[in-house]
Amino acid sequence: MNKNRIEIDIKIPNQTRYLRLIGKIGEELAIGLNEYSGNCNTLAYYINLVITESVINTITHANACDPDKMVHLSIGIEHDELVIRVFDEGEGFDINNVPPPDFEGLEEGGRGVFLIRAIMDSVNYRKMGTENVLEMRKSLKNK
Amino acid sequence: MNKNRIEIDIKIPNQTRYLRLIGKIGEELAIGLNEYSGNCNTLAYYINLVITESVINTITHANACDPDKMVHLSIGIEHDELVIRVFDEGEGFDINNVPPPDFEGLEEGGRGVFLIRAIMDSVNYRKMGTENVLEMRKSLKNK
Amino acid sequence: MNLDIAEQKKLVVIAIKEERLDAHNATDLKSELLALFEQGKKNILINLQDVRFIDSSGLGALVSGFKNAITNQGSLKLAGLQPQVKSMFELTRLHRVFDIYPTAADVPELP
Amino acid sequence: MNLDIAEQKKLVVIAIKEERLDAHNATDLKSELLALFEQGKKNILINLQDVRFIDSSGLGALVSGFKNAITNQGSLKLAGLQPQVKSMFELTRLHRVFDIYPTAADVPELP
Ligand SMILES: Nc1ncnc2c1ncn2[C@@H]1O[C@H](COP(=O)(O)OP(=O)(O)O)[C@@H](O)[C@H]1O
Ligand SMILES: Nc1ncnc2c1ncn2[C@@H]1O[C@H](COP(=O)(O)OP(=O)(O)O)[C@@H](O)[C@H]1O
Repeated sequence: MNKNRIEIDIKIPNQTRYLRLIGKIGEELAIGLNEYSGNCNTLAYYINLVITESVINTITHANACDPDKMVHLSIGIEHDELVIRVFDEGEGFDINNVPPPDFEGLEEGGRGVFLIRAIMDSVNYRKMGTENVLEMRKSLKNK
Repeated sequence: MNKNRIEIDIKIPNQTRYLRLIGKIGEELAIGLNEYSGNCNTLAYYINLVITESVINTITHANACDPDKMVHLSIGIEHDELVIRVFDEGEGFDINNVPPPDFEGLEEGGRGVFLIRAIMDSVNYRKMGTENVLEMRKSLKNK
Repeated sequence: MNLDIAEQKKLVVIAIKEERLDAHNATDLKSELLALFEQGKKNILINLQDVRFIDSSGLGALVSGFKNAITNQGSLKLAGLQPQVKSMFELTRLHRVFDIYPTAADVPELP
Repeated sequence: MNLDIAEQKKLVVIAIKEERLDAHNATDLKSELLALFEQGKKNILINLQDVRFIDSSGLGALVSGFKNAITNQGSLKLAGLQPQVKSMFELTRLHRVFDIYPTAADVPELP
């Protein structure tokens, strides 16, 4: 059962200087996935990106850039899926109401959630007790 | 207070193929340590080594190479110290009774604990409830 | 952030000497670009050959620079995109916005 | 594990094509070396130039090979150690046991 289970639970200060570290951890996890049916290096880049995008949203939106807060996330393998969860204690938001980017306009922001959805197989954001959790899953099979 | 606190808690199957991943996580943590007074790349190598040596001991000695068991470890920054803890539920051992390697002989094994002690500032192994914990600390200052 | 800035006739060439162009350093790049426009330098080439990773904030800083260049009747071109970096432009359709050259040497001289 | 094995006159040169020589692949190396000794090949050079990381099990596999070489009136030499790999030999005093050459080309021909 346990055979491929991996759990990495991370707490870092609410600061952008740690984005590299958490992105790299996701990348290294993906690089070692013998069981992945696709290109591990491409997956590694994408996982790095998804972690970076979701955590910068927590840093800026949920935690209002307060450097004394902490960010909590987990990266793991569960039943042939790579699962990333990012927790926050902010006001929350409705992820299904985030509009797609305006591809004709030239907005500076608004591409984070779009990229996360483009890369992952399932993405949801919900309240769980006193916190919110953004849960992102990617199947390692038949893709 | 939180300013530099980092906690990375990891669970992996009791298999040597995951040594690279956990070693790399320690390495990446060390590479980003702006506050370290020494050479971050050397520290990164050493942390990779200490994690590899301590976890292989858990895999082989405490978990008797059973691939269905799990290994639990944590890597973090606490008050200007890099702290690595490796937990096991094996029979335990007295780390203070591990003899130094025989530098004149040609033993194949018996260098792991010696290397861990040579690299880290403090090393102890103790019972904590139902598990044992090997706790290894390295100061990031004035070294 | 680490940048190499060189002037080649009418073109300012900025080589980004960072592995990542992300939310941690994108604001720095934005300010550097703004400072150049304020000095009247308006034709910019950004060489991304050392950048292995870009996120949406990095893309945002380039879009910001592009808009400022246009407003100043100038230009902002890109060169040296690694394949995975390039794929971020494609995913976000920004490859249709920027002039993208394989290497800095491929960029034609300004008239 | 990935190894390039080439025979140069009386010497068998093994290039280890792995980033890590650790508890995960050290047993493989030990068996490869044993197989060579069993075939009567007893003078071995191990090129570590691609190895960025070695742990005590990796060192142990080399010690095992060294002892087997001696028992068979042969030799086991090392070349291409990266600085951090070299420091592992120094910490464990094994640099006094092995003949260590900067590169494979520096190893003198066998008589
Ligand atoms: N963790 C979060 N908490 C609150 N709001 C969020 C969170 N993550 C995203 N959002 C909201 O979703 C919007 C879209 O996010 P995104 O696509 O990443 O673009 P950007 O962050 O550049 O605005 C954000 O502007 C913000 O309003
Ligand atoms: N987690 C552990 N549980 C039980 N015994 C251990 C553990 N870690 C180390 N030991 C004991 O300490 C000894 C020395 O360990 P080490 O120096 O790493 O050398 P080696 O593992 O090669 O024998 C081991 O042989 C083992 O008996």
